[in-house]
Amino acid sequence: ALKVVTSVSDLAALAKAVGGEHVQVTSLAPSTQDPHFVDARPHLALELNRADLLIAIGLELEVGWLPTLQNGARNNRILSGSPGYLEVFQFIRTLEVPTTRVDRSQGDIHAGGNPHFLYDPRAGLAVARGIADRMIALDGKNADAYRANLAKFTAELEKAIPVWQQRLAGLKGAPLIAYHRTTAYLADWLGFDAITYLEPKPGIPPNPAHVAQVLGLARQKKARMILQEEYYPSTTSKLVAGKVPAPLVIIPGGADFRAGQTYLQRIEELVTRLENGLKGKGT
Amino acid sequence: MAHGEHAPTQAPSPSAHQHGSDLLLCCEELVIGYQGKALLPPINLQVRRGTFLAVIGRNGSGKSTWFKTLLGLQQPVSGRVFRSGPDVKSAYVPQSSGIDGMLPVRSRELVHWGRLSGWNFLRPFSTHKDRTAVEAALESAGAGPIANRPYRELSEGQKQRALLARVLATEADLVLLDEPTAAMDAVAERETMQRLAELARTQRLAVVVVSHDLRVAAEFANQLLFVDREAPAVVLGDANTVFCHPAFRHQYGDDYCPHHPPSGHPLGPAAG
Amino acid sequence: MAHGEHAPTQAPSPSAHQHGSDLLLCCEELVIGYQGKALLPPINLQVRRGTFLAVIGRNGSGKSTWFKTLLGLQQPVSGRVFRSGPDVKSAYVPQSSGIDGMLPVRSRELVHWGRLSGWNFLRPFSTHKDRTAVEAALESAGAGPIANRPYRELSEGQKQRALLARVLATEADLVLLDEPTAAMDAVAERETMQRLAELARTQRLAVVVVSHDLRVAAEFANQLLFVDREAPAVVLGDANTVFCHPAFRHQYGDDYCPHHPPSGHPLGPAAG
Amino acid sequence: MDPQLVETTSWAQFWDAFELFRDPMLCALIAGSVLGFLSVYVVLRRMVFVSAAVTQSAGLGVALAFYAEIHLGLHVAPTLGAVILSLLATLLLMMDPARLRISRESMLGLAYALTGGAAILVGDRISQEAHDIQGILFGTAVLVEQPQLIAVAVVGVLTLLIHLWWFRGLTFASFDRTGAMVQGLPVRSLDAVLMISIGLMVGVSARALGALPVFAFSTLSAIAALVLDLRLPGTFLLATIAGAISGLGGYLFAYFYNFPVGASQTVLSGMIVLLALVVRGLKQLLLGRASR
Amino acid sequence: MDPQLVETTSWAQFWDAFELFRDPMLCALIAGSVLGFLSVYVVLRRMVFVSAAVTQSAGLGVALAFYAEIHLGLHVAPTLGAVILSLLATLLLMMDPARLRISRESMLGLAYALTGGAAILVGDRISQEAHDIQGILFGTAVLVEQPQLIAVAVVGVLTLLIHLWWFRGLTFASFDRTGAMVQGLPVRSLDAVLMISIGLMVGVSARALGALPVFAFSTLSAIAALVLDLRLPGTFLLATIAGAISGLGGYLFAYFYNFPVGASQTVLSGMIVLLALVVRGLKQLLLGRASR
Ligand SMILES: Nc1ncnc2c1ncn2[C@@H]1O[C@H](COP(=O)(O)OP(=O)(O)OP(=O)(O)O)[C@@H](O)[C@H]1O
Ligand SMILES: Nc1ncnc2c1ncn2[C@@H]1O[C@H](COP(=O)(O)OP(=O)(O)OP(=O)(O)O)[C@@H](O)[C@H]1O
Ligand SMILES: [Mg+2]
Ligand SMILES: [Mg+2]
Ligand SMILES: [Zn+2]
Repeated sequence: ALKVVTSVSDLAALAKAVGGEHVQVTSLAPSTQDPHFVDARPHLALELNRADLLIAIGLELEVGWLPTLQNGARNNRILSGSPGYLEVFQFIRTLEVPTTRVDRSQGDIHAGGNPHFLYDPRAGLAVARGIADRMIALDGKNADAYRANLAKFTAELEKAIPVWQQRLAGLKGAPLIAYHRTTAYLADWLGFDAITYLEPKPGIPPNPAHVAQVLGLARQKKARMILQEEYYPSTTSKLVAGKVPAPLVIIPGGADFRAGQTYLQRIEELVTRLENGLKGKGT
Repeated sequence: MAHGEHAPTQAPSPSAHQHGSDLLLCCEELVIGYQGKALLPPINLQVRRGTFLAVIGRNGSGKSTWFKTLLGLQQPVSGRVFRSGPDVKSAYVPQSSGIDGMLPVRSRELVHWGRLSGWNFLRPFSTHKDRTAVEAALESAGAGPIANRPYRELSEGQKQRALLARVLATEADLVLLDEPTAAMDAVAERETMQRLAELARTQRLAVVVVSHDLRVAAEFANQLLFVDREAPAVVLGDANTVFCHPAFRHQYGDDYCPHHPPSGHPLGPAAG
Repeated sequence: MAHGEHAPTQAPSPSAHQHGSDLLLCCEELVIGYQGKALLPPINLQVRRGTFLAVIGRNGSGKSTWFKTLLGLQQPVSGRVFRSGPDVKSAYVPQSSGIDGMLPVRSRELVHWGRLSGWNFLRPFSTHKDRTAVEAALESAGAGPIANRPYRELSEGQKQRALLARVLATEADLVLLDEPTAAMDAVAERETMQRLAELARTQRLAVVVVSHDLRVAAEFANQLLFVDREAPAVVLGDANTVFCHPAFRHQYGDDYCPHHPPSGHPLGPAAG
Repeated sequence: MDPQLVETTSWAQFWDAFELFRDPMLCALIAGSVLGFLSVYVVLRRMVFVSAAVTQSAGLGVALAFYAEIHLGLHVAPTLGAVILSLLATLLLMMDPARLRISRESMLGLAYALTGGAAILVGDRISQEAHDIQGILFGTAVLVEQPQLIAVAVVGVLTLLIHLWWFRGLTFASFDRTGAMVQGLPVRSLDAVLMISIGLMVGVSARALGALPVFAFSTLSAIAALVLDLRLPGTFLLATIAGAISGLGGYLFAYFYNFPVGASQTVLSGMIVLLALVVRGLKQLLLGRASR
Repeated sequence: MDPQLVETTSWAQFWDAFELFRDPMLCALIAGSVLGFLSVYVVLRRMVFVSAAVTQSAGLGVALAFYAEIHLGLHVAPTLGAVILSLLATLLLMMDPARLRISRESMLGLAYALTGGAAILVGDRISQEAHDIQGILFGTAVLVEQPQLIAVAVVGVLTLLIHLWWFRGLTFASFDRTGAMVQGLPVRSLDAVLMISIGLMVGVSARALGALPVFAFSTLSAIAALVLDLRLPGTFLLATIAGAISGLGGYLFAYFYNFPVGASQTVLSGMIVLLALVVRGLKQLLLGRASR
């Protein structure tokens, strides 16, 4: 079987969907860990050492921790530039790419663009396609199986996407507050308006003046909900949510791959939480 | 006067008959030591009001250990220490005080602590009586001029005066002082011993002092306790009894004992 | 013998003519104190080989401060301290040693440190000579029986013996001891002073000792330095000169001075 | 959007939104002053890193509570776990470390490392909830919830009251343990009161404000006061004031210059220490000069 | 899926992939033993939290380097910033804290809080790179890159060599400063050697293994040794061994039970201390019994 290691668990779910029984997939980061910082295990190093394919997001998301593992694993197949290393950001249209010469004191953390794109199932689809292509290139004898799996996955997802969009139609144009700038693709997909972020700048904890502004803006624009990933501290969000008032919706950071959750189920959960948020129920 | 090598030691007080009220502390077959190892033979002794007991003995013989055991700061190897009542107040000057060099405490504040005992810190302010007692104690210990100085900036002798003042301020019944005058100059040493003797006599307290100055100890104390690990021996009695005891003479020579002709080398360590 | 109140003090050594080679240390108009405040009048003094100088004075008069200034551990307020050469080795026993109660060091290891000086730790192992010197020093300080004991478990007197052994092991030219016998028993005190006097005489070192035992100091030292903050005075000379100096008599009474009739209260503090 | 935000934060706006800031500022003020007061004990009893050890232990407590729930099916409230473990860490402080031949700081280091490491290991087996641990233990100081403010206020006021009332006993027992034992003071009880009040105050304050400012209040305040070399009561007073200024001033600084609150309070604490060092230097210079 | 993985990681597999683990294990071994050796100084000189302070300062250094680049247009390599700031923190340790009326731990607390807070404030103005700071400073111990291993090995071996060679001087100057000064030892140089070697070793080890295990090696190893109450050389030896066991054993534990490496090493260090406490207890019990 093709041994596949992915940086984050959403990628693992996608790889499993495409590879089926012909691949053995491991994710370096569990869904609950902030993908910017990951604490790996020795046995994961073993997996990396034997991997045929390492799939990462790219766009500097994993820059803080992946290179050490990648270079230390003594596996030439997965080094940057080898066919065994795949950065999937190339398959999607990157948002929030800094246009001007980056003033790095103001910009996003990620100079290449926003890497948090797997919340958008359309991006998930594109990525799955890219993964399938690479698997086929590496493991030609199972090409048919990969194509079949991809087709099945595409069909399922394409069936689900309109339903999800239907369920979340109410979000179109709705004012929302997000914690971190992870919502660009989600907003692009669902059409809501992320009026402001609780973090004054990505990665920087909220400060009083900013919170006051956010609160003012939220009340003024009647924000429908506050959105944040489960790996960020919820203290401030909770308080702001209480004061707006608006429900606090905590969304999973990725598929719970260890527990066997698929990408489809993961987006379903995300949608359900958002739907509840629309109904005024927090998470 | 019972005294003996290996034998338990009896402490006859000046008023042996009116026991009970006068008795403050009692050691019964008390064996002191560390980690179950005895340092000295069992000690039997009673400390009564009005006693001024000086403890003497070579370095490392266990004097400080005995004090710590009396105060309950350390477990005895065997035997027991009795206090005559829960209301017997004690005070202690350790040989090396554990007061931190960082502590920004003034000598007067330190002496004020001497006024605390039991739960009486529940009264948050010191009374007029406290303040009078503190000033008197500072005066009497010769610590008046250093009362407002930070304790940590004092010279060693001045530190000892401050600690002495604290002990005087406690108005305790039983006062244990472990070489309280070691760093004091000769004048202060005599003054201190005189003061303590006076206290024992007039205030009817029991004062127990460790001292290496045998002459001063003999001059002021009304009882001496000699401890020796070599013999081993625990000898209690007046100056002559102790100074003429063979174990004592083995350690310190014959020159302190009036019954023995002075040997060739004055005050020198004799062969025994 | 020059001595004086307020006046600079001269130190005539037994061999005043062969200066240079014998001179170890020299204070020139040295004013000691803290934060720019002088404790004593300026000190002028020369310390030569073979001297056994005892420093006496009341508590808090500045003896320890003077030692620290001599050793460069503290800045003088004004004036200077000269060493006759960079190769003059000194050794010091502080009044309260700063050795941490947690340090698991044995007395013998402590004494071995005495063999280090300058950069000679670059030799990673101690030589046979070192080991001989350490054993001799332990023996001579009476610290043989405690050589293998952890320093922190020693009694105060035993600690002083270990520190004394270290100083003896250094083979320094100039040895400063700040009340090295304060916690020692009477026998050990005499032995120690005798040993130091012998060293000064036979090994031609300079020994400077602070002591509160005036008689012992007068007996063994060949010079006394009396410091007094009250007068203020710095008096240098032999025992009689110092003991009969008015400033001394004001502090300690007349009883130490052979030229004065004994006053009514023996050894007591006289009014001056 | 952001640059505009920064420019428009003025006093007027501050008062407009004062209702929003009142609670967190009050909380910072109380926590700052009470921890400032306690910091004198913390520093003089050589347990500078006590707050680090207590919060780490609390983290292990939360992790264990989750573990019990997930793997053993026992329901233990995470806060209960936090309280129990931090009380255990506090009790550890009541032991006499000299008996074990180690210093108090070593004991704290042991507690800190062991509970920190164990929390990660346990957290690894409860990964779904692991991210909550930080959230449960640490606030962000920007806003506080009513219950947290109440906890800080109640614990703070009680602590201050009992500490002022028992001031003589607590200082004696803390700074001359042997003396206090000999004079019959209930040294163990006094120690327990002190350590538990430190543990509690650190716990509730960290819950409201975060770990770093609590560390700063509970150490730097006393360091600033000690550097100035006052009497003992003056040291306590100054430490309390330094803590209060750091808490409140740090919040205002964070508001007007758009900085994170906890870090601002911490840096302000540190600045107060530096200021105290300068004052000390000047004082010594003047004293030295004056006497020549 | 995970359970399977856990089951199949066996010794056989381990040896198969040994080449993979060789470097990180060697690194943990060297860092553990050298930090274990140094930990005796760390604990006995009362600077238990030195590694926390040094790594926090290094963090500020990285933040300042980024700040200089972004706002001042100066190019400063982040690692250079880290080295400079941690050396400054190390120099702070060479000051005599008693002069300022504070303890060494207080000084470390000051450095820790101030640099920690300042790093966050500076980080606020360089948000782009704020995330990188952690990555630059701390490794994860699972795998190490060649340069990191080389750094640890070179610094470690040099440190150990110079420390063994100068052992007599370093111990004397560290544990009886006055005595060493009087006897003419170059106390300041010796102090500098000690502090710089601690600072460097903490820095390179944290870069390879992470902050928590470095803290554990640099404190708990000596605590375990001190509890057993040996001679000074024995204490150093035991601390070195304890550090080595924690480093290597922690890695193996993490491998076989699928735990994070740094936390495993930390907890193992702590376990060694607990073991030492048990041994001490037994020894005392036996001694007490034997003599009755
Ligand atoms: N913690 C300890 N563990 C083991 N032995 C100890 C400990 N403390 C002291 N000792 C030993 O117990 C003996 C008695 O010590 P102690 O301090 O009681 O002597 P001392 O009579 O007060 O001597 P000194 O006159 O020097 O003060 C000494 O041999 C000492 O080394
Ligand atoms: N760090 C300090 N700051 C200010 N004053 C100090 C400091 N240390 C000591 N002093 C004061 O300086 C004076 C001299 O102190 P020193 O320790 O030199 O006295 P000493 O002669 O050695 O006394 P003793 O016989 O008690 O040892 C004392 O009055 C003391 O209070
Ligand atoms: Mg003693
Ligand atoms: Mg002195
Ligand atoms: Zn991001």
